[in-house]
Amino acid sequence: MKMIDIAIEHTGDTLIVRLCGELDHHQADTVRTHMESSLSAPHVRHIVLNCAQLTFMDSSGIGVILGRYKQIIPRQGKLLICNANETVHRLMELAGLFKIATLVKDEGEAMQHVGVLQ
Amino acid sequence: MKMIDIAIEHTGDTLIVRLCGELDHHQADTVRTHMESSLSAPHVRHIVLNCAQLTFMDSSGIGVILGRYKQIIPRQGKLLICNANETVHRLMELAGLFKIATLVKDEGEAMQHVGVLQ
Amino acid sequence: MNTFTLSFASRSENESFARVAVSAFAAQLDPTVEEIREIQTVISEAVTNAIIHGYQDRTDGTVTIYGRIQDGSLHVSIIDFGVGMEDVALARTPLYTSKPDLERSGIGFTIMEQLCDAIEVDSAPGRGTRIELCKRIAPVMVS
Amino acid sequence: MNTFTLSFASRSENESFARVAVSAFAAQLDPTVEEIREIQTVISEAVTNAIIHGYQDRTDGTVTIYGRIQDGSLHVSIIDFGVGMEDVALARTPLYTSKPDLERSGIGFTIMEQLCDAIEVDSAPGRGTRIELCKRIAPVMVS
Ligand SMILES: Nc1ncnc2c1ncn2[C@@H]1O[C@H](COP(=O)(O)OP(=O)(O)O)[C@@H](O)[C@H]1O
Ligand SMILES: Nc1ncnc2c1ncn2[C@@H]1O[C@H](COP(=O)(O)OP(=O)(O)O)[C@@H](O)[C@H]1O
Repeated sequence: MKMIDIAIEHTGDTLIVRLCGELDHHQADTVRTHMESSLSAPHVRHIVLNCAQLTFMDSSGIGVILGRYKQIIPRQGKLLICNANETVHRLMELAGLFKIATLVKDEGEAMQHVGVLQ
Repeated sequence: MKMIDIAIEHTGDTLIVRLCGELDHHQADTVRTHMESSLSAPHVRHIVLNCAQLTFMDSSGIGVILGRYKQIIPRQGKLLICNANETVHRLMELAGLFKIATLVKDEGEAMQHVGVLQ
Repeated sequence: MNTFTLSFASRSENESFARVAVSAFAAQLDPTVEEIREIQTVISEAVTNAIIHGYQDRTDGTVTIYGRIQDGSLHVSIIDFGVGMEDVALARTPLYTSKPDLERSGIGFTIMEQLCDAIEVDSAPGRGTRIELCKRIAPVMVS
Repeated sequence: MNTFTLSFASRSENESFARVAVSAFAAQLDPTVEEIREIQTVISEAVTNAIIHGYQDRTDGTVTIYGRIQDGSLHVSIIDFGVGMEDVALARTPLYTSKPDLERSGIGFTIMEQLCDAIEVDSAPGRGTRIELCKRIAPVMVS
């Protein structure tokens, strides 16, 4: 039962993570493992989370995102999020995620942001 | 819970019936009622069933189709069926529907058939 | 081995609920779109029969579905405590229906037989009916 | 009034099964896409909690969901017979989690409260937990 697909692209010091499918507790480990292995590259600082294809997420997904955010704090990294559907966006808001993450329109705007941060 | 939409177009002596959604026992009455009211026009002879948008059908749907076919037999009417998905097509085959109905590629081919029948 | 039990009121609006629920359970076997539709079709046939034949369209009956996944197969039992059947062999005859007035086509059992790998029917007049279906999805795993 | 009961093994692969099943039942209320997603979210929270907190990730427990539709509202109870809670008020505190090591965010209850119209929590240590959620979909009908 493959409910989630994760595509990770490395661009300079930034990871672009595209989630496709449903991110719940059952899928959380898969996402964590994939992202952690990409974060093991020491030059990676920023994470762009593209949620355009993320049809479902619950608080287990919030936990995974916060966990990865904690990994980039010591690197002065930024977390940028784009294209979440209405329900996922509302969940992120409820979780206070936008207090630590930057909401951007799309990957392009995200890359402008991290470009400025260099 | 609107699981099915029915669009019926009258063209000469032919009804083009486009089913969209799921046709099960719960929805059978709706489809029957709509088709019967269109068949009450005495000049209607042929039925073209376009199943392109029919995502699901079970044997209750077969019953509704056979019931309407019986209504057009006295009028020397033809039943033509197109664009059923694999499972719906298989069901129609199991039911022996293609012994009485003509399988056509699309509405265009169906209209050619009934044109020839005039 | 994963299992579930689902019981619901014998109302026709639950036919779609039942088939979606069972196919969501079967999703664990990673079925193709075609297999999902086949599962939905056979569940729809069995649940519809429980409602219109077993409970004669009464809405105060209960339909129960047991499901389990074992060795790459989906096993499902659909149970009603309705009128039951006198003659199961007759009921399973292609095109036989006891309700032609309701525009039944009499091919519910034929569809279940064709789209499943095994079917068992257990029924007693006045007591109800149990249909057991087995559909293989993944190749059988040697354990 | 339409009702169902669904019981399943406390396995994480049943989280998606449970939320799809409940939202398929709720489809009778003709919810918006957004409302369907909200229903799926709260069911996912409650079922996940039953599995990881109630049964501590043991897979031999049973999670039971009762659902009913009444006056345009979906009423759902999610029940486990797991460890239960000492202090429900503490558990419901936003950001509180007893399992930070599992990367839990502690906002499951907050989400259920925000996306539902009513929530009741009934729990006893060693006995289990029952969460009752109510979500209005259609405007209340005067009957
Ligand atoms: N659950 C049931 N309880 C009682 N009778 C049943 C049940 N299921 C099937 N039957 C009997 O078997 C017959 C054949 O069923 P089926 O092949 O599904 O065709 P149909 O539903 O179109 O009648 C029904 O007409 C009915 O008499
Ligand atoms: N079904 C349950 N059984 C036992 N404890 C529970 C249950 N549901 C919730 N809890 C307790 O309530 C706390 C808060 O739950 P929640 O807000 O969903 O956050 P999280 O699941 O992220 O920990 C949990 O950490 C747990 O201690």
